[in-house]
Parts: sequence; C-alpha cells; structure tokens
Amino acid sequence: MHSEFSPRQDTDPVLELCGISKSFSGVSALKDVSFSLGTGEVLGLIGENGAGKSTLIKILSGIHSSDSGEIRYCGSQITVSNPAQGLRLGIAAIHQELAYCGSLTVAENMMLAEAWPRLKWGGVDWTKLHGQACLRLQEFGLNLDTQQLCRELSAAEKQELSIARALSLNAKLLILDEPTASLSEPEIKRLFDRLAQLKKQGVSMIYVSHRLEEVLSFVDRICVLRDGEQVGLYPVEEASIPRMIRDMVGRPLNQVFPRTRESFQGTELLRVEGLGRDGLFQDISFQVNAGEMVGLGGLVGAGRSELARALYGLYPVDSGAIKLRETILNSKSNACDRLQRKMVYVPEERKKQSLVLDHTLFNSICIGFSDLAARFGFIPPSFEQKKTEHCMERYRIRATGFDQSVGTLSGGNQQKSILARWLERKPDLIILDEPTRGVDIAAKMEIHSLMDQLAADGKGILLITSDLQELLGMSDRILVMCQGRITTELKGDRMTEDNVILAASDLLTPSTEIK
Amino acid sequence: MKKLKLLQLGHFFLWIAILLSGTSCGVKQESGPLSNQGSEDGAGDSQQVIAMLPKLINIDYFDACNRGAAEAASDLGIRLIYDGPSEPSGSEQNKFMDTWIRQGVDAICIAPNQPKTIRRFVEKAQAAGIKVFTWDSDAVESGRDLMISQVEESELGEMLMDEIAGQMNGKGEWAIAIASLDAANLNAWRRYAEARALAKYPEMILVDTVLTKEDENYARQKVETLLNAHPNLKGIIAFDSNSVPGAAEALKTTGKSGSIALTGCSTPSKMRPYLNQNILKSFFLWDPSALGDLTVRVAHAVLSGKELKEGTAIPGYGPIRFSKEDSKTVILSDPIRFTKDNIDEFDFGI
Amino acid sequence: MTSPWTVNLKSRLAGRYSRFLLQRIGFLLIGNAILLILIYMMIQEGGSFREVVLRAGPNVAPTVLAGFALTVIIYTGAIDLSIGSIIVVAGTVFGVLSAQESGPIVAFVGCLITTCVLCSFNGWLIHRLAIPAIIVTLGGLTFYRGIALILADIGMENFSGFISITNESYQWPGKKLAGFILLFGTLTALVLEWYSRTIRHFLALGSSEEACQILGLNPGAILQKAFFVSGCFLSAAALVYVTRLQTIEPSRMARGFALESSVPWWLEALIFSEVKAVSSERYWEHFFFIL
Amino acid sequence: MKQFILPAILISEIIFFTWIGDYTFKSPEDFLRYFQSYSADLLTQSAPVLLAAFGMTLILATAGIDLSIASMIALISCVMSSFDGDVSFWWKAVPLGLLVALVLGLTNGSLIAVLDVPPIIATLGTMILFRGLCFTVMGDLEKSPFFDVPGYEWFGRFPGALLLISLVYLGLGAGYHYSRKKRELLMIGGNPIAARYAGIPVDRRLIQVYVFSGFMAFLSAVCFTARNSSVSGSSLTGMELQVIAAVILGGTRVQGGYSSLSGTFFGVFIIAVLDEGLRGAAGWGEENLPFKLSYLQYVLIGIILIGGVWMNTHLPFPKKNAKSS
Repeated sequence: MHSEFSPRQDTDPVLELCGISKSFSGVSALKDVSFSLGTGEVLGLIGENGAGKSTLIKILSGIHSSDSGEIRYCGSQITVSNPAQGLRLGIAAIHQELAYCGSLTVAENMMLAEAWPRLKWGGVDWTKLHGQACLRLQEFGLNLDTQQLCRELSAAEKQELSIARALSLNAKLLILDEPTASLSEPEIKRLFDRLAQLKKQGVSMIYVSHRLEEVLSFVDRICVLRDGEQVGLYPVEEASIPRMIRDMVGRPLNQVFPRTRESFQGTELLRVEGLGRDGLFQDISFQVNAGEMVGLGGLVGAGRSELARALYGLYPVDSGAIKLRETILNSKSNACDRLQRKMVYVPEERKKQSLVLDHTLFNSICIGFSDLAARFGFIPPSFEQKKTEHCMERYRIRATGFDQSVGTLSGGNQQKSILARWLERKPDLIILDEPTRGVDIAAKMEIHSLMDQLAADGKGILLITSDLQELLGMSDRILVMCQGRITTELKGDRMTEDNVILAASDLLTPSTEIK
Repeated sequence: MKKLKLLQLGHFFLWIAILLSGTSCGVKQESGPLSNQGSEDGAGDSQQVIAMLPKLINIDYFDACNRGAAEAASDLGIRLIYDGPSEPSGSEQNKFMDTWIRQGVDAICIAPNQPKTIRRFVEKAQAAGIKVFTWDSDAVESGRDLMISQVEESELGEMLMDEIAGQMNGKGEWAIAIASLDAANLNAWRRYAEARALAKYPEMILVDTVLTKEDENYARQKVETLLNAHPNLKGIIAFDSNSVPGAAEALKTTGKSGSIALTGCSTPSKMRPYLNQNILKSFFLWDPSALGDLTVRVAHAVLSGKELKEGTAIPGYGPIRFSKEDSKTVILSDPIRFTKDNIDEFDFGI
Repeated sequence: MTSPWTVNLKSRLAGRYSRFLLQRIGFLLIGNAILLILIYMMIQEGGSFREVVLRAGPNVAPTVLAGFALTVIIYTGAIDLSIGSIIVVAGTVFGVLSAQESGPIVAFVGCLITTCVLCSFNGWLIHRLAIPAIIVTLGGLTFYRGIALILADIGMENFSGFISITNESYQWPGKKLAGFILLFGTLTALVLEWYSRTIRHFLALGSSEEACQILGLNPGAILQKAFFVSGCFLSAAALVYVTRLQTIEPSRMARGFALESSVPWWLEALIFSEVKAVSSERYWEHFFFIL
Repeated sequence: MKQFILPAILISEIIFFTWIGDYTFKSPEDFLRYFQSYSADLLTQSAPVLLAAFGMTLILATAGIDLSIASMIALISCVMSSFDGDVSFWWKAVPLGLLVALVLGLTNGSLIAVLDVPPIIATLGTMILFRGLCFTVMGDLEKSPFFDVPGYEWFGRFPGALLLISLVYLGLGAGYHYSRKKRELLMIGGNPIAARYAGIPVDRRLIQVYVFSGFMAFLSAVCFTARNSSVSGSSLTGMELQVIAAVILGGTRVQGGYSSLSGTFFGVFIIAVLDEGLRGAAGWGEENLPFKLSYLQYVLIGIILIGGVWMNTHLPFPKKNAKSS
C-alpha cells in the first residue's frame, strides 16, 4: 500500500517527538522516545504489553503529560494538556479501551464533544443531530440506528462506532490503538478501505497492533518499543516478522509453538453427551482424555464460551449430561463443586471475569487454591506466603511485589497470575478460553510452553481460541463449532487453516476439503 | 502482609492493656462510696455544681428553661451545666449522666425522654453521692430524689378537655394531635384528657389521633389530611408546641378556622399571630424559665441540707407546693390560659 | 390513516428518547393514573378529592424541586446526601436576614445564593479531594447543620434554638407561589431534559468518566456544572421550604430530606433495575407524598 | 505508615479533649482514676455501635449496605423486652432474640441475594418495616424487664462489654484474616462476576454475611439493653448513620472490595471520643467560643469523616517495600 503514496520527506513532518520520557511513581514507562511522522505517513508502533505504547499514545492525545521532551506538531511546539485540546489541534485517537457512554444514544455519542445543531431559541435540534450522525456513519459504511442506546450495541459495533467517530473528526493525525481487536474479517476490511482513503487525503497515522501481519501490510515505517525504550525505527521494506519479534522481545524466538509432547491418549476425563441450552448451543457431544489438548474453534458468537461456562457450571443446561471421570454432574453441581472435582476454567475477559483490578497480586493468586491448605477453616499465613513466592517464580510473573495491584500489571502478567491461581490447584481438566488474547509475544510463548507442559503431565485441556495459529499449533485435535453445534472434528492432517475456516462457516464438505 | 496484620492487632492489644490496667482500680472506685467528690471539682471548694439535662437542646422551650436556670444559678452563686442531646433520645441522655458522674457534679436534674432507661444511671449517680432530680417529665421508678413538675398532670389534661368541650358545646367529633406516643408527660396529659372525655362528655367522639413527629410543617400536613378525612370534625387538642401552630396553620390554609375549635399547649411567640387572627381562642402553658429557675433552686436547697415539705420557703421563689398525688413532686404553678386579651401580659421570651 | 402531525410528533419524540425510555414514561403515566384512582377511592365520605390534589402541589414542591436537584447529580453518577443540611443553612441565612429586618428580597436572595454556593462547593470538594461523593456529602450532612447552628448563634443575639418569622411579607414565595415555583421548576427541568446538551454531558459522565475524558470533555468541569445546576434547583426548593415555615429551627428542620427526595430514585432503580431516568418521573413523588 | 493515621487521630483527640475538659487533676492517682472511668464509659457507650459496625464492615466489603441495622437492633430489643425480667429471661427471651436476629438477617440476605434487590433499596425497605414492627410490638410503651434480669447487667458494664468486644474482635479478626472468607467477600465486593467465575458461591456468602450481621445486631441489642435497661419503639433511630460513618471512617470502602476491621474499631472510637469530649467540655466552650460547643460537634464529625477518608486514600506515604521475588 505504501508504494502508491510514499512519505514526502521534503515537506515538514506533521509530528516530531524529541526525547519523550515519562515515569509513574518512580517507575519509568517511557525513556527518550523520538521519531517524526510525515504527511500521509503511517507509522506502525509495536512492542510487547507494557512496552510503553499506550503511555505514548496517552501522552500524544493529552490524557497524560510527559515528564520531559518536546512534541512538535505542524512545525510548532505544543503541549497537549487534555484530549479536548488534542482534538482541536486535529489529533484524534481510538483507544484500546472502548470509549463510549452507554446511557447515551449512538448519535449523542457520535457528536459528544462537538457543537450540536440548535433550534432558534437555543434548544437542541434533534432531527438535525441524528441526521448529521447518520450521515457520518454512512460515510464510514456503517448502518446503525442512531437512536439506539450505546450499551445495547455489540462489542464490534461499539468499536466501529468509536472508529467512525474518530475518522469523522477531520483529523490531521490519527492514532489507532488495536482498532481491530474485536472486529471480524469483513469489518476489518471495511476499516482498512477507509483508512487507505484517508491516507490518500494526507492524514498521518500511528498504528498500534499486536497483529504483526496487519502491521506489515499497512504501515510505511515501524517503530519498536521495548521496556519504554525505542529500540528500532525502520521502513517497512526492511522489516520482517522475525526481525520485529526479535526487536520486541530482545532475543530471537525460534519456535512459536513449542510442542515437546508426543500425542498420547490417556483415560477419559470428560464426556459430554447431547448437551443443549436454549438459544446458545445444542446437541454437544465430545470427550476429552487425559494428556490431550482439544481445540475448540469457530467464529466469535458460535457458542464456544457459553459451552465452556456451562461445562464449568455457571449456567444450568436444558438437556444432556456431563460426565467428569466417573461422576455424572447433576444440576446441583455448580462452579464451586467443579473446582472440588479438579476442573478449572480460565475465562476470556480477564478484567471483567477474573480480576478485581485494585486487589493485590497476593490476594488475586491465593483466592484460587488457599482453601486446599485450610485446617479447620484456617489457613496458615506462611503457606500462602510461600506458595505465592513459588508462583511468581514458576509462572514468571513480573511485579514489584506481592502488594502490587493486579490492575497495574501488564496483560501477560495478569494472565499468568490467573493461570497460577488455577493451576496451583493441580487440576485434571483445564478449560482455557482465549488464554493469550491481548498478551504480548513473550508471555504468549511462556503460556504456550506451560500448556504444553500441562498436557505432557497428563492433564486434559480444552482450548478455546480465535487465534488460528494457536489453535492449529497447540491442539491434538480440533472441534469446530458453528451456530451452537459442533459441526466438524479435525484430526491429524486434516487440521489446516482452510479447513477450520470452512468448518467455522459450516461449508466444509468432502468436496471443499483441502488436503 | 503478615507484619501488617500483626500491627493492626497490636493496636487493639494496646487498648486492652490500657483498659485492663484500669480495671482493678476502676472496680475499687465504683464499689466504694465516693466521699463528696463534687466539692473537689470546679474552681473553688465551696462552689456547687448542678448539671441540668433537658430532653433535647436547641429548641425554644428548653432554651427558655435554660435562661431561668442560668439566672437562678448566678443568683445563688453556683455553677450550672446545661447540656443535652440534640435528639430526644433516652440512651443519649444516659451518656450525659455518665460524663457528669465521672466529673463529679453535685446534682443532676434530668427531664427524661425515656423514664425507665435512666434507672441504672440514677443508681450509679446516687452511689457516687450525687443527688438526682427530675423535672419537666418524671421517672417515678428511677428512685430520683425529687420531681419538679410544671403543672399537676391531671389538672392540665382535664383543663384542656374542659376547654375544648366548652368551645364545642360538649358534643361532636374531636381529634388529637400529639408529637409521639412515647413522650411521657404529653401522653400523661393525653390520658387524663381522654379519661375526662369518657367520664364527663359522653357525646364527644374521639375520631383520630395524629402523630406529628415534633415537626411543625409535618403537623400542618397531617392536620390538613385529618381535616379532609373527617369533614364533621369539630375540635382538635394539640398537645405539644409544634402541633398547635401546625394545626392552626392548617385551619388557616383550609379556611376552616371558624368552624373548628383548637386548643393545646404551645408557646406565646408561636401562637400570638394565630390568636390575633382568631384562628384559635386559647392555649395553655406555664412559664418555662420559671420551671428552670425553680429546679435549680430546689436542687440547691436540697444540696444545702434543707428539709423540704409543703410550704417550705425557697430563697428567691417563696413557699413551694407539693403534688396531691405524689409527695416527692414539687409543682411549679397552675397552667396559664392564654387568650387574645392576656397574651401581651406575659413575657416568657419564647 | 396517520396524520402528518402524529408522524411529526412520533419522530420528534423518538429523536429525544429511545423507544425503551418512551415505554417507561408511558408506564409511569399509567402508574400515576392508577395511584390517583386509588387515592380517589381512599378518600372518605365528605372529603374533597379536588382539594387533596390541589393541596398536594405546594406541599410537595420542596421535595420535588430537591428531587430535580438530586436527579441532576445522580445523572453524573454522584450523590448528594447533604441537601437537607444545605437547606438548613439557607434557611438560617434567611432567618438571620429576616430577623435583622433586611427586607424580604434580600433575605430571599441570601437564601438562594447560599444554597447555590454550598452545592457548588460540594461539587468542588468532590472534584478536588477525589473521594466518593457519598462520603463527602455524608460528612456535609452533619457539617452544614453545625455551620447553620453556629451561623445562627453568631448572627443573632439571644439565639434560642429557633428563629421566628413573624412578618408575613417574608413568606409569600412559600405560601402563595409554591405551586407556581413548582410548575416553573418542572417546566425548566423538562426543557433542560429535552433540549439541553449539558444534561447529556452529565449522563455521559455518569456512564463513563474515562470515556468522557477521551472524547474531549472535561469531567471536572462537568461535575462542577452539574452541582451548580443542581444548586439552582435546590435553591428554589430551599426558598419554598424555608418560606413555608413559621419558625426556623436549624437543629431540627429538613431532617431526612435527602432520603425523602431520593425515594423515587430507589423505586425507579427497583423497578427498572438501573438508575437512569427522566425528570418527569418526579411525579412519583407527588403521589407517594399524598399517600 | 497508613495504619497509624487513625490511631494518631484518636490519641490526639483524647489528649485534646482531656486538656479542654471540665476536670482538673489533682494528683496522678486522680488522673488514673478519671482515665479508668473514662475508658469504661467510652467502651460501654460504644459497645452497641462497635458490634453493629463489625457486621457492617463485612457487608460493605461485599459492596452492600445495611440501612436497617438500627431498626433491627431496636426490634430485637423490643422482642426481648416482652418477657418478664427474671431468671427465665435467660432461656426464653435471649434465645428468642437470637432467633429473631438471625431471621431478620436472613430476610435481608435473601432479599439481596435471592431476589436480587439492590442492597440499599432492600434494607431501606426493611428499615421501615422493622421500625413498624417495633411499634407493633411495643405500642406506645417503654419496657424495662432487662433491669431485673439477674446477671444481665454485666453485659452493659465495663468488664462484660469489654470481654464481649474482645472475643468478637479476636474471633472475627482471626476468622476473617486467616481464612478464605475475607478474600471471598472482598472479591464479591470488588467484582461479583469474577467472584462467580472463581467458583465462590456468591449468593450463599451474601446470605451468610447478612445473617452474621444479624447476629452482631443481637449482641449489640444485648449490650444496648443491658446498659440502658429499657427500650421503646423509637429507640436507636439514626444509629445506622453512626455505624456507617464509623465504618467508612475506618477505611472500608463503600463501593466494596476493601475492608478493615481494625479501621472500624478506631472509626467507632474516634467518633465516640469526639462525642464524649464535647460533652465533657461545656465549661471550656462557654469561656472560649462565641457559640455553643455542642454545635461544633456536627462540624467536627463532618470534617473528621471527610478528612479521615481523604487521608486514608490520598496521603502519599512512602510505600513500604514488600519482599519481591
């Protein structure tokens, strides 16, 4: 894409950063970052979680202020003290956390910080407001009811809404932080079409993503951050995925999916028969054996997570039976009981479903297994102390100490602390729901080798993931769900990317199958 | 983590240590009678300290009592502590008793909100050599030394009933407005009034009793509702100083002031406008500052070792009068009936 | 056949509210109607229904106006428990001014300004101290009452727990105009609710402070504004409340006022399991009060 | 450092109010005697609030609130007061009071956990309901059988109340800190969804917490009636605010997710000492203030509440360096 429109190095750069540094209560988050951005240029900003990407973006959009360094924008030095000022200057950002107000309508969200059309006497002209909002959405190719409340939208729609809003601001500089995180293929395509169009119009962009292929295909230059330091700045022509990974992690990664174990079939751990719950999934039957890693593939919304939660006892089921080892789990059995029976579930949304963000790491880890050590209901404090130390070491959780609140940890460390919480129970059956979403590449590696280790130790693992590479690389066999049913089981040679994609849309037939 | 918890527990143990070190001596102190500790307190050895505890402070009635008491105290050269809770609560009053017993005052005069709750504290005070008096509202069972009452309770209840019956010509529907059902003196009057009605005015029907929560505004609304609910209502007795003006205001706003009789106990300054507008004919009260004054003087007299009986002259007051029903109750005066004509003759300051 | 007018109305209404909210308003109107009928049936023989309804207006005026004030604050996700005590301070200022014979208008203005200023001060405190509104205003609940008492004690000679308002000319807003003030307040609230962008900003702050900031709004300023607007409503409430009283007793007046004014909110939250409403729901208040 | 703020406030309060109080010490023994009876009074006065506040701390930890606590204590006392004040009181009224307490707690708990009513609404409702029941039980009477029950008074007295509080505090502290309960409750308060996902039986725990609070209400009722020896329908109105204010001052977070039992302990006493101090310093007030001292109480409680919470959350004390691996 960049070939059509290479950056004009002769013109003044839109944005220049010189030696930006920032630290939070003594911990340095950014050290001396400098780069410049030409008109219509797209800069890819990559780095592991916690490398300082978000901090940099927040400084640029005015949420944080930098400790030192200067920002030159369109030739003059500026300090962005709040987002409103940034917007006035023409710097628009799409943040990783979805920024929307749930109790306002789509139109109101769209226009929130701008002037609203007024009636003659000063009241808001709603007809015009909704008209304008509608127009902007259509420009982006989005067809939403502008009177809908924002909280009723799906995650993808919310994401698209915030993108559409940022794009409609006529910004000169657009900052995109993981814009494709919760979008599906057609939506991503629409986004890139629109971005390409804007680029042609001379809008400069800073693009942040963990999806390295995406970065390679879209950006002109790449800036790599590691531990707050800028470790690389090179044009995309010189970039390759291995180089990017090496720069991000600081060492070469040879193997993305470390499989050390032999595929072996142990005893049956879990058997599910004819499981169904109205509107979510139907007629689910499968089994998981000890030492086996079963992948569960499919599109978002196919009912995978719902199935997992039902297996874990968070929902009642309408029909069917779940057999864990020798016992049939009845309707009275809840999550608490599943835990006693050595089954654990690591949910997909860390912040919502696993963590209390301001609790300490110590508490967060101990909640998982401390009851195992209880004597007459009392837990010896030294036990927890030792165990937590052991966990931090074994799972390589990097934190300033036990007392650090988990909300301030990076995504990878949060995920590792959750794994520690559950794996220290020594479970037999582990359900992992998107274990590496939003996790940086090094942590991802660690988690993968941990999973491999677990399977080799004879645990049964049910892996739900939307990451095809991960699904294919880690699983012994793959079940593909589509619209609440398991449509296909893939084994051995049949486990290919194309087959999974086809099966996910229920299009896999012997004739379409690719060997 | 561990360290932190121990520290927190440590705080607690520190406290226990302080308290326990006190236990042994504390018990001794409480079991043995205190030898006139009161005289050790205050500026000079000779100065008596009298603590007065109204039902609640910051309201006009008890503030007037305070003024009378303060004058008497400066007249007699003794020190007066006049303090109380800001809510009419019995358990809050007990806290004041605690404080004063510890400080070693010579006498405590209390207007109890809940007469039965002070019993233990009266005992505690008396064990410490402190005289306890009740005023305004009595606590018979508590073993207090004397009661200083504003009026004879039966007398006031009957007077109110006679007044309203006279205005209603002895027949028709009538209703009661009262602050609450657990204020002892108000309800004593109410009971005497009801008994009088049963005995003497068979044609009068009590239709409703509304509770006004010591709030004038609330009283007005409740009485408005009452008037609407009972269109044949002919008379209202309002027993406390918030209910009467509230009811009067209600009569005024609903335009029924001529047709419904109203009387009760309230203060002149609140009622003056209504009397002048002929919304009601009369109301009753005693002089609250005189009540404060008498209480302090009686307490002083007892502390000085005087024998009190019917007709004993108290300095600055004159001969005192005892209740016919209780030999330990001193009566201030007859209730005063206020009308349009005589209201300007009195200046109670409230 | 649909006339153009209804179409117009439909689209206009829909423009302001989502269908969900419109349904809810409908529900409330029906609920109120049922309550009215119930009251009608409960009135005993000889009682006048008309009178009950007419009298209810002025009687509930302070609570309803304070309810509007609280609504604005609850929109932003905060709460103000101290409104009762703020009214007490306003009442005391009014009482002291009237006792000094400063003229009715001065006393009214003093009352209005005090309320507004204290409300804004609450907003400022919450913003500056960055601790939850519920704690700041719980502290304010007792703090302001104490301030009122001290003010009265210093401002008046021989303050004996109450200030008596004897001059009728100090009472016309409460006694004569309460209904009109309520009407005016309700209209203002409705107009704000339907035609104001500011109110949407309050709601935005209530749903997500972070989002507000990212979208280029200033949360602190919005909060401050919300408390100011709330102060305006509350000052009307205070004026009506205070001028309906014969005597002002700082230690006892307006107790439990915050709770009373927020009752509709709790009901609302109970029925719809979320706190998010339109001002017109204040009518709840009206009817519960009569009951 | 942070954990010293509240004790520091408390101690400076005690020193300040001893200094301005209406009592002049003649000798060290005199001082000691005064201080002993001061501690005893303070403790017996605060015992009901303190016990209720312990229950409330756990409730606030789960992001709940119990506005009905005062009505509940009053209702338990009212029920107990309908028995005769003799020895049989011990096996008739006391067990019944306990039963009522548990039932009331269960009512709150099931409303909140099973019927999913928001705590503030559920307990606002039960607050009015319980108060109504108080008046139904009592009518307009004030009853005092407690006075005549042999041995009952002991719980309202110094060593009895202290013993009760110490037992509860130590038992609760140990049970809370050294078991999973604390973490579970805090997780429920901090993130109920995550708590469910972590296999915590949320509904059961919530019910347990409210029933426990009911039990604390019972103990509180015992302390209250043993000390005040009588009860009426309107007893203890407004106490819920005292309890909640003390717990919040102690550093427990209203939004749930953080709680501190020792903080509650200090919170209760900070308010009680302030109260007691102003009560005992009327003479100083008369001489030095242009207004009545009792007015100052409102102001000071407000300031201490806001200031205490602010210091608890904001003061930038150097973070202690925990061992990290």
